[in-house]
Amino acid sequence: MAEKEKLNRQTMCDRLAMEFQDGWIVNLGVGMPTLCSNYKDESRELIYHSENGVIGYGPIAEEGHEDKHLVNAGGQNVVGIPGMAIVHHADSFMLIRGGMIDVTVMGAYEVAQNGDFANWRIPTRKGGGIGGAMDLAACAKRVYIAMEHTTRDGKPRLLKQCALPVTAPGVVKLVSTDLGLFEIGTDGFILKEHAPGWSVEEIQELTEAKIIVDPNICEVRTRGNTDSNQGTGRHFVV
Amino acid sequence: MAEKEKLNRQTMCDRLAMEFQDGWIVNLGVGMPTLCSNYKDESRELIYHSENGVIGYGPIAEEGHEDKHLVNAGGQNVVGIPGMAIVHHADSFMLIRGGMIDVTVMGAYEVAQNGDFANWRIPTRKGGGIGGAMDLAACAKRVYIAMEHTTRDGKPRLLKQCALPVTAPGVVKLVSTDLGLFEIGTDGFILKEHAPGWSVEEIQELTEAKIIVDPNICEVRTRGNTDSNQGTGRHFVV
Amino acid sequence: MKNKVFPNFDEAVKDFQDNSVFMSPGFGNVGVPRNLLSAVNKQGAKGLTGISNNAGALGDSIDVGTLIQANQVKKMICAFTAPTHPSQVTPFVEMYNNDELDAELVPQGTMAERIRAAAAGIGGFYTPTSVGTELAEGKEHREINGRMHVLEFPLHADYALIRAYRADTFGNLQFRLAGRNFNPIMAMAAKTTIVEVEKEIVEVGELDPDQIHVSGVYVDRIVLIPEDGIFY
Amino acid sequence: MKNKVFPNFDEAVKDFQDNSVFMSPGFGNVGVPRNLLSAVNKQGAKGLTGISNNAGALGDSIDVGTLIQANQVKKMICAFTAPTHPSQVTPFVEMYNNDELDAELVPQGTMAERIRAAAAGIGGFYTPTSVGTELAEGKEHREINGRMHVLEFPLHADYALIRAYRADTFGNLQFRLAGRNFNPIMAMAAKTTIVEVEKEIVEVGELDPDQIHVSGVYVDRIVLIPEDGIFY
Repeated sequence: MAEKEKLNRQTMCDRLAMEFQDGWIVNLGVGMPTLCSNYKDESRELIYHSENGVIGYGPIAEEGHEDKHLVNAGGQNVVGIPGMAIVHHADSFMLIRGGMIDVTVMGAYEVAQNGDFANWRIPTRKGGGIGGAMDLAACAKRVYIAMEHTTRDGKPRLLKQCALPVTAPGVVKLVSTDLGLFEIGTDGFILKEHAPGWSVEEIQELTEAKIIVDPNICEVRTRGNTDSNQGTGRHFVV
Repeated sequence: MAEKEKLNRQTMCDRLAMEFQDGWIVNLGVGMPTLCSNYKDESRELIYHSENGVIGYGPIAEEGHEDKHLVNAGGQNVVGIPGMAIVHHADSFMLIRGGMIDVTVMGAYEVAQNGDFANWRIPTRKGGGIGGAMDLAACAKRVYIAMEHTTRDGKPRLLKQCALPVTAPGVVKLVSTDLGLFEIGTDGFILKEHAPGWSVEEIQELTEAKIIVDPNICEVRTRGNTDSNQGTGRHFVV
Repeated sequence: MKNKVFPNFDEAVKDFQDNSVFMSPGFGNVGVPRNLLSAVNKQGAKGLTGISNNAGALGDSIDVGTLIQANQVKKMICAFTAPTHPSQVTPFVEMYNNDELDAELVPQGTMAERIRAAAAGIGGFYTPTSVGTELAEGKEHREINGRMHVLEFPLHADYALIRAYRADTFGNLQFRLAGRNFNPIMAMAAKTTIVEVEKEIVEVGELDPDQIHVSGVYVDRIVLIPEDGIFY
Repeated sequence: MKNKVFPNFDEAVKDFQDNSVFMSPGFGNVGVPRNLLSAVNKQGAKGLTGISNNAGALGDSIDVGTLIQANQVKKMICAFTAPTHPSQVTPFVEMYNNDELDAELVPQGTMAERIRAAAAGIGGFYTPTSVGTELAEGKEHREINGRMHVLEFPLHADYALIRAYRADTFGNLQFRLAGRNFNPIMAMAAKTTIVEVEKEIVEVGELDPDQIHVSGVYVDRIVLIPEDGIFY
C-alpha cells in the first residue's frame, strides 16, 4: 500500500495551539511542541514560560540579532516581549508546581488510554532525560501531547497501557498525532478529528487502544479551514 | 540594705557586642538588644540583618532624614549602609534557617543552665509573641541573651530549668545580665565576669541555678576598661 | 498583555467573599496595604480568616486590626497573638482575650515558608524551628541528619492584598526597600491578588525584566493610590 | 564591607578539595561558569560529585563535561542522564554507559527545590512531582489534601561555581535574563561560593539594594572574567 499522506508536524501543533485561550501561560517542550508558537491568532495573547525562569518570551531571534543571555527551554535565542519577567530556577518551578501553567505541550513515546504518558526513558538505554517534564506533567493544568501516531517501525503509540516508564500517570488531556486529534475517554481514545483521507478504521488499525468515535467527528481543523469549516471558539478541553 | 549599683543596659549590651567578630552577620532582637549596635569597634565590620529582609542596615536615621521604606525589626527607621541588599520574607528566613546568622541577641524572661530560654509567652496571659524569635533561636549559630538578672520582684531569671514555655531548647551560649557575664556550664552557669562591687556570693544569692566561678573571673569589661584591663581579642565563644 | 488596572479600591474588592481567607503583608508599618484594607472594611465582608505577621498595630492607622475591630475577622494566623508589652492592648488582644475570635500562632519564619510553600505547590516541609517548644506539640516530628524537625503545611489564601511601589499595567511588581517583606510571597500564594501601588503604574515593557520582584502572572487587579489615598 | 575580589580563577579555586561536592549552574548554555570550571579542570581535584542540570553539552565549550572527561568526577546529580537523542553522545554518556561514573537522575524542578531547601535550612519537603513514576520508587509517599506526594531531601554542596553578570566587591550579585537560572539558588546553597563576573565588578554601594539578586553574604570569592576569558 502506498504511503498515504499524514498531517505534517506544523499542522499537528497548530491544532493544539488552536485550543490555547487568551491569557494562558503556555510551556512548550523542546522539539516538535515549539512549533505551537508559530500558530498565530490575533484574538488572544499567550504568555510563554520556559523552565529557566523566562516568563513572557517571544519569537526566535533573527540571525545577527540574538541576545546571548536570552534562551528558551530548548536553548534557542528568543526575543523578549514587553512585560517579560525573569525569575530563578526555584521560582520558575514554584510557578510550575504551583499550578500556574495553563497548558504544557510535550512530545511522547507513548500515551495510554488512561492518560498516562511516557517520554523520558527507554529501558534498553541507560539513564533518562527528564528535564522539567515530570514537574510540568504532574503540575500543569493541562498536558497536551504532540507526537507521531506510530513509531518509525509502524508500531502504535496510543496504547492500552504504557510499556515504557511513565512521566506522569493520568494527566494527558489531548493528543495530536499525524492521524488525528484525540481526547482521553473512559475506555479508549476519543477520536475528535481525523486527518484528511483517513478513515476511523484505518486509524484504529494503527492504534493499540480502542478508538471511540466522537459523534461530531470531523476532519482535523487547521489554520486554513478553521474559520470557514468549523467556526472559531470551539474548544474541547478548557 | 541599700540598692547596690548594677550594670546599665548599654553596658550589658556592650559586653555582648564586644564578642562580635569582624564580618559577622548579626540579628538584634527588638528592645534592649538593639543597644548592641551602639558599641563601636573600628577593627571590625558587622552586617546587621533584620527579619524583614534587610541585609546590611546601619544606624537609626536622624530625625527629618528618615526613609519611610527602611525599617529594622523593631520598626525603627534606619539608614542603609553601602552594600545593603533587600530580600523578601521567605528569603530572609532562608538566611536565618540556613544558618547564616552568626549571632542573634535576644531578651528573655528566663534562661536555664542547660541553655534553654523563654521569651515569648507568659502562661497567665493568653497568646504569645514569637515573631522571628523561634526561627532565630533554633537556627542562628549563636544565641546571646541580654536581660536583667532578676525580675522586678527580685526573683531570679537564671534558673535550673525554665518555668515558662521555652523559645528553643539548649541554644544559649552567653548571657549578659546587670550582674555579670555568664556561659552555660555542664551543671550551672559559669560566671566569667562580675559587675563591679558584686561578689560571687551576692550574685549566687540572686540566682537559682548554681554559679560556677571561672578561674579567670574578672570585673565586667566595658568600653572604658577593655583595652587597659584585659587587652583586646579575648573572646569566649566563637 | 492584559491590562489589570482598576479605577479604584472599591471596585477592586467589590466581590470580596464572606468567609474567605486573605493575606495581608507588612512589617514595622511598611508595605501594609492600607487602602485595600480600608476598602474591604467598607465593603463589609465577614467571617474572614487573616494571615498576617501581626494582628494590627497600636494607633489609628488602618491595618488588619481595622477589620478585626469591625468584627469582620473570625480567625487570625499570625506571629503575635499577645502584645510584646502588656500595656499594648490592640483591638485584637481585647477580642482574643474575650474569646471573640480565634487565632493560630506561627513562628514568623515558618509562616513565611508556609506561604511560600502554598505558592510553590509544596505539600509540606520539615523545619527545625519550634522543635522542643509548646508550638511543636502535636506536630509530626522527624529526625533528619541528626536534627529534629517538625512537619509544617502550606498556608493557602483566597485573596492577597498587596502594597507595591511600582507596577506595570500587566501587574509586574517592584517593591522598595523594607516594603518588600511578605508582599512577594503573598502575591504568589493567593488565588486572587489585588495590588495597591504607591508610586506609579507604567506601561508594559517599561520595567526591566531583570528587576521585577513579582511577575504579573500572579496579579489580578491593580490600583494606583490616588493623591488623597493612604501612603503611610 | 569585605573585599572578596580574587586576581584570577586559579587563585580562586586553588584549594578546591578532592571528593568534594560542587554545584554548577547553567541552562541552554547561558549562565555556565566556564572559566571556573576550566580552572578546576587545571587545578585537578578528583573524586568530585557534581550537581548540575545536565552533565555537559555536545561540542567543545568548557562545561561540567570537561571535568567528567578528565576523570575528575565520580558522580553526577542531574536532570539528564541520557541524551535527548541517541546520537548525542557526550563524554558523560559514554562513561556512564560504561559504568565509569555514577549518576542520580532528578526531575529539574525537584532538583531546584532541593538546592533551595539546602539554602533554606529545610530538612525535607513533599512534592507531587514524580509520583507514579519509576523515580518515586522507594521514596516515602504521603497523601496531603487528597494528593499524593513524595518526600525529597536537600542537596548540599561544598562549592558553588557561579556565573554572574555584575557584582560589587562584597559579592552582591546581579544576573542578566536567562543567565539567572540555577545561579542564585546554588550561590546560596553551598559552603563556599565562587563567582565569575561577565560585565563588571563595581564598588560597594553602587548596586541598588532593591536590585540585587544574591546578597554578598553568600559569596566568598569573585573574579572578573578578563578580556581573553570565556564569555559564551
